[in-house]
Amino acid sequence: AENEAGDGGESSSDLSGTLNGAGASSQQAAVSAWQQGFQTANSDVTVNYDPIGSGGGREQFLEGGTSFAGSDAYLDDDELTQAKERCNDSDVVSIPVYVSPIAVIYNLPGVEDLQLSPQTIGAIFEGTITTWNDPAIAEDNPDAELPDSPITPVHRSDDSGTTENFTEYLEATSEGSWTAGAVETWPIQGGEAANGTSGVVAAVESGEGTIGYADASQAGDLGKVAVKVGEEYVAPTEEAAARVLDTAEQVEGRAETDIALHIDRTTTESGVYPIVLASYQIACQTYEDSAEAELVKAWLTYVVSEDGQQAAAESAGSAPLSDDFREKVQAAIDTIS
Amino acid sequence: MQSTARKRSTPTRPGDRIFRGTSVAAALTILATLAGVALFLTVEGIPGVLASPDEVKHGTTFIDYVVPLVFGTLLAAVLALAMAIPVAIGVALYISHYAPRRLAATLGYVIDLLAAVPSVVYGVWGISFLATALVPVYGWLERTLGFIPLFAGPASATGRTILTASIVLAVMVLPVITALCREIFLQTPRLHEEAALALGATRWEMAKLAIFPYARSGIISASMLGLGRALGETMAVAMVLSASGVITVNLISSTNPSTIAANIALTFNEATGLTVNALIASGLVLFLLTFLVNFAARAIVERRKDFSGAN
Amino acid sequence: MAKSIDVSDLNIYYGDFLAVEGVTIPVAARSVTAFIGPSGCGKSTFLRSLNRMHEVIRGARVDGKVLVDGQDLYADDMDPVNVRRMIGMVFQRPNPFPTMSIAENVLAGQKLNSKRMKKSEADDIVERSLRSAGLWNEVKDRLDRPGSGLSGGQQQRLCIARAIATQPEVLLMDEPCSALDPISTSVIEDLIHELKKDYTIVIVTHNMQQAARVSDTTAFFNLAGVGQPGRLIEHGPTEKMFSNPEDPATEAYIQGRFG
Amino acid sequence: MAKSIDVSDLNIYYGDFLAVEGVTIPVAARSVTAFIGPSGCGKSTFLRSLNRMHEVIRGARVDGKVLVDGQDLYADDMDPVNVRRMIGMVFQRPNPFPTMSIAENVLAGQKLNSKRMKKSEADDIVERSLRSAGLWNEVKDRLDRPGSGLSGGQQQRLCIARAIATQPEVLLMDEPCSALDPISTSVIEDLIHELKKDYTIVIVTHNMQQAARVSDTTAFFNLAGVGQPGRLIEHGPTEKMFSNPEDPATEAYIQGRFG
Amino acid sequence: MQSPTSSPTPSPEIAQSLRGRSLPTWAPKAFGAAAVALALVGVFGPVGFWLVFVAWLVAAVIPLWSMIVEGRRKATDRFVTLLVTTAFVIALFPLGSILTTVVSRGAPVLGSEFFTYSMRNIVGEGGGIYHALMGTLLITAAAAAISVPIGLFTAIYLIEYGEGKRLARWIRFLVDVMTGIPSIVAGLFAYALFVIFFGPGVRMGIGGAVALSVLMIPVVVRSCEEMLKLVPNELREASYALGVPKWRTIVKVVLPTALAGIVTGVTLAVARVIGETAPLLIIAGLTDSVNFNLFDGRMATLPVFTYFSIITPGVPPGPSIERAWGAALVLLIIVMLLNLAARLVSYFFSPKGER
Ligand SMILES: Nc1ncnc2c1ncn2[C@@H]1O[C@H](COP(=O)(O)OP(=O)(O)OP(=O)(O)O)[C@@H](O)[C@H]1O
Ligand SMILES: Nc1ncnc2c1ncn2[C@@H]1O[C@H](COP(=O)(O)OP(=O)(O)OP(=O)(O)O)[C@@H](O)[C@H]1O
Ligand SMILES: [Mg+2]
Ligand SMILES: [Mg+2]
Ligand SMILES: O=P([O-])([O-])[O-]
Repeated sequence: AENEAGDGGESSSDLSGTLNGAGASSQQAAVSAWQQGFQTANSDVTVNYDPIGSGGGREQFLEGGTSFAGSDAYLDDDELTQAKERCNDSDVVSIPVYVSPIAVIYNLPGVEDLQLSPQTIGAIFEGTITTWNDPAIAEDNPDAELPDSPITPVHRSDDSGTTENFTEYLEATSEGSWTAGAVETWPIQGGEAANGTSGVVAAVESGEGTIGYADASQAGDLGKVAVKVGEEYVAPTEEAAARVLDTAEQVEGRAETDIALHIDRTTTESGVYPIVLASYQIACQTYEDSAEAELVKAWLTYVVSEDGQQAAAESAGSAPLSDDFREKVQAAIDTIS
Repeated sequence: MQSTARKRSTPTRPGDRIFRGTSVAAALTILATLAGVALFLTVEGIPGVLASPDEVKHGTTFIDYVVPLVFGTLLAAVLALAMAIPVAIGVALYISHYAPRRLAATLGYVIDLLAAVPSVVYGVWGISFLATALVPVYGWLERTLGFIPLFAGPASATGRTILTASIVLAVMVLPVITALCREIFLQTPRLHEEAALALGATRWEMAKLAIFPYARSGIISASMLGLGRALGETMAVAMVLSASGVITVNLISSTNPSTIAANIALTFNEATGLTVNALIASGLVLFLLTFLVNFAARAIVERRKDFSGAN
Repeated sequence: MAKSIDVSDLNIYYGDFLAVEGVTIPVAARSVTAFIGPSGCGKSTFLRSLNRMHEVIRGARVDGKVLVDGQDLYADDMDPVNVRRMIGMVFQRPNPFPTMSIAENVLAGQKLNSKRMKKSEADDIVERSLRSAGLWNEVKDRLDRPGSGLSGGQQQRLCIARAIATQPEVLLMDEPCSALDPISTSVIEDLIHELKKDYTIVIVTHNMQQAARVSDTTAFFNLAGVGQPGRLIEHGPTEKMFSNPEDPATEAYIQGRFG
Repeated sequence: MAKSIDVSDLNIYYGDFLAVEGVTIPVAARSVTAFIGPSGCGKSTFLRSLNRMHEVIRGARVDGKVLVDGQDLYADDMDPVNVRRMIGMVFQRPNPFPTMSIAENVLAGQKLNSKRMKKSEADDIVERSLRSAGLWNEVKDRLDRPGSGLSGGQQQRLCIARAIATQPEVLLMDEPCSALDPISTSVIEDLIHELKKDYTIVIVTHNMQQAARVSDTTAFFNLAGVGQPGRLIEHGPTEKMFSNPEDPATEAYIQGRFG
Repeated sequence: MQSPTSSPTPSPEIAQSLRGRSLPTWAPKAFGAAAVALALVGVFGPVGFWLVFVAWLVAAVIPLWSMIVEGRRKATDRFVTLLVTTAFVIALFPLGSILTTVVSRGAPVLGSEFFTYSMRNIVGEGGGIYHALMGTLLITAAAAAISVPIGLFTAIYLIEYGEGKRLARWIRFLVDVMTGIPSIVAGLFAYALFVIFFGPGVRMGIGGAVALSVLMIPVVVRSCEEMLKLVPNELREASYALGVPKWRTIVKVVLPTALAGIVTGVTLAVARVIGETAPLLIIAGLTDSVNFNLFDGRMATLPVFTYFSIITPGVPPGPSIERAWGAALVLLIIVMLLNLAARLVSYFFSPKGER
């Protein structure tokens, strides 16, 4: 193709080859941006990423089918054992690379700037609050004119990291109005189901009185709920999402290069938006093929670099990692050989 | 009998032997492929069937898991075929015997195009156009026919119901059935059409006397192809249907049974371990389902084989 | 019941090809008219234009008048279905419906008109028609077997039975006996004699003896040359045509040849 | 070139149905043999068993011997394809190939077997065969038009041309003239006379005069009754058969009837 | 025998029986035209979709009227004509709606860059489908190259050799069963198969072709079988009688006679799989770059490209979604051209004469 033809000559690096990864679809847009940046800098390199889902991505990585995986969740204990084997007895390098706010989106003509408390959100998605002019909603929005129309909650019909993060948030903060726990598969009947982030957005757009949850960057013109954190209402902005990493704790008892985050959903700190999705890229510390190791290392280095994070923020709407955090992550990447 | 025994050992020419051998080999390849698929489904699926509820993500026994899916698959396919077959036969007949000839060729061509639309586009069309357009219709159905369980409601606010999915499926299988039926209708021997007309048959009676009996097995085959597609369609249903694993005959609410194929697509991405096996096992169930349906259809065709149109 | 037919100035086309040109001929009610002439001269084509079967072929058309008891068959408001119901036809090549049994084949036309028929009534029609066509004895034990398993001659007689089962008022027969042995032929000829009492019959035949035996009027068609349209050369009472034709071509055709 | 045929004790079945029983008959080389008999008595069936076309029908089989110049056609090592190349056939119902033009139809025997031919040679064969079948004049201007646009009789002559174009050594004809007018019939009969010099010819006909005119030997088939197999009643020199047959049934059939 | 002269005076009673009592000739035309006009206003005009239903009711007057005037048979015929035409019109609605959607949204994107660029190093606007187009063409061609011979020969086996054989009965049945394999299962199967030979994580264009073949073969077999079945035995007999071996008869008589149908069937089969997403994603994968090698590495295809352009569009989603529609339109155009080619083939090679 035209845009590939001219590539050959002006390579500025000595890296070459093909790097294959697979996994979470949430990262896909960001990966595209990284591919562009990385391949432009290293024109003899091709990076491929199959957005087959986190589960599939981890599985294929563990089987040795891909060099790295994208995943909305870190590896569990079982997987860690398998990973040891896959990585020639070395540890995995597992780093959060993509942090993005999940917005609670709604379509209710005449109502802008909806604000909701976690308890109310939980009750809406649980199906216990069914009309827009419910007192609970009215309490959060004293100024809004709420119609007497039914609420149609929209959730994901496919299993997804977005659902898992959203339900994790509800479980932690709803004070019991959400009862179904933190799960990947939407656990309760009732409401609308839609496939993928874009499906949820489309469903919310096409019906009136709908409310759903989706990656904030894809919400388009839809209203985004400001959720109650502590005593104030926080909208899903990149900055607010980025700040959540500062409040997150690293999960204990894992290898040093395996940076698994426990996000504090119950934070009351001002200006922090707690419904975020953190997506990881998972690689090995050692590879049999040193060229492969080289590539992976260069790739991850770029991904977490300031440039890389900026590119992702621009074209995927993610929250860039803070400088402190990038340093910590880079240390893990540097162990790859 | 002596002569039959002799016939078997009759030498054949090399050309014939090769050609026949190739044909048999092709047939056996299909057998092998199917055996491969069946083997794959069985080997990978059995652990999923046997898995205990706490080993899999859906947290139920396989039977409990798959029954609603089978229900949804059948419901969607039956609805789709019930809508598609009559329309497809009508369209085929229109093109082959009703439309002005010059127009007919073009029309056939245009309908064939429907077969080419990628399922993703059907999915998007289903969500963005069809479902939206049907919302008021579903509202009306709920208000006026709500006493029938099929339309009990509450009507979906976005229109992404199993009925919508079935309509999308019907549109998808329509060209498959139409194209085959049309070719077959066109092949009806002149001789027989004329025989019917000469008896003073109207055009419709001619169709009943000469065309349909002749095309019977073809229509069934075409419908089977359509059924196959309806049962197995993945992406379009996954995108259009607001699915949750329930069993309900309510066609217009937002809580709908899922289908096997769509469910695989929706859950496969994030599935690991035995859950994957369970999904593949559900594929095996679909496979068996197709087996049964076809068995029934075959039985119907075989019954009147003596009267087949060839000759 | 029987109808007379008056054809005037009929041209028959296949697309642009003029197959038959300028035929004018009256066909009397309750008579048998035979069409004779060399192969390809348009006998079948002309016959088919008498019950509007011609227009079934793509691109085929007709111009001129065909009056049946004064009514123009090709008038705008004339329904070909009614025409064909009244004017039955037996084709040159036997064409039983392969998907129907023998009995169903016989009843095919009948069923169109009267939806419900008593079993006994239907059996009756089947037997009567098959007997008239001289096929009853051969097939009475296998009425429910497919019609396609019959010999050529049996198939032809089945088609004749099917055509007369509906009791049309005019019967067009295109070489009905060409596939038949002499015995069956004579059965059919007897049938024609029988039918003549009530019906008008037009028959195409290559068999001069047959024309002489069964027909009251004979019409001779001929081709002026290759690629030329067929024309009606002359027609008249059969006796006169065979003993003392006016046109030398007719004489050559009839006399110079055997049948 | 011509071959003699010796049939002994041939039983012919359609599945379990015995259609023709115990036929024993010699057919001399360079002669014309006519099969006559009522419809459904198995003439076509028997004829088709002479070049192993019978076994093409599902469930159909044969037992007994058919010797051609001493070679059993039904022997284990006999290839039906070779048999059919040697023994050509014209069917009761004309069956030109709809995908082929008139010329291609004539050359079908060669073309389908991928014989390489010069253009001139091919043209030659087309013209010669069509002339022999008496069709040349009618179609010479439209050799590249489809064969299905011809009249019934024209189609039949086309099929005859196709059969003789391959120059088989024996020619089987199943009522070749039933769709033909007297002129074409006489052309075909002349052709048969001509071919007889080199070939062996077997013809099924319902036309007694034709049998009398063209054949050297006549064989009469009859049915004992409905559902019974057909049998060969008698055979002999045509003159004797027509003047003084041995079996009363033959006499009844020939005499009692016209043709 | 002297023939009686025919009577020249028309008798009214005869006129009755010939003509029946029939509707005036203008009636069906007038009502039909009125219905069409109303329907068009309903679809394109401002009045509303319900007019289409009114239009249908207008058209339905004719069979009702006919029932009163012309009797049951004619009325039934007219009613069926109405039904058949209605069926056709019904089919046109989704068709029109989908085509207009795809064309109106896809057409603006089509341009030289769209066809000559891949998506390598492109974020946001620009880029093209060159890589996916090539992938789709290669993989579909490979799938056809695998399926058509296997499918056609199997159909030949079923019709010409297998008559009455148990194997044939089984094959016929199993082919039907095969039509029900969900596309995603076909993909999983192909993946499992290739993993055996190439190890985990394998991605190959040819694997996609194999997966598509699993879906395509039954369609090819079924349609070819039906078409071969319709070839009259007379023609086979005519050929055998000329001393043509069976295989030549099949190749030179049976197949050409059935050609139009076979070509339609194959086109249909190709159309059926060319838009498949799920199996290709699993085994052929996704890439932004061009790959011409079916036997090595990921290959993008139009449906997979379309799917992900819609599902994960990036920010802002506009350009990606536009590209998706463009790709869908291109896919349609490909099939349209294929269809056209098929029609030309069958026009030039199918039975001449009638029709
Ligand atoms: N379907 C057709 N399309 C074009 N021309 C045709 C068609 N059918 C017949 N013809 C031509 O019309 C002319 C008259 O044909 P027709 O079948 O009427 O002859 P016929 O007198 O019945 O001959 P035969 O005695 O052989 O049956 C012939 O030249 C024939 O080739
Ligand atoms: N395909 C078939 N299957 C079963 N029975 C058949 C088949 N063809 C013919 N027969 C039967 O075999 C017997 C002989 O038929 P055949 O066609 O040989 O008669 P025929 O002497 O040629 O008659 P015709 O003069 O009417 O052509 C008949 O009883 C017929 O019904
Ligand atoms: Mg004729
Ligand atoms: Mg016969
Ligand atoms: O990133 P998702 O798993 O929500 O698609």
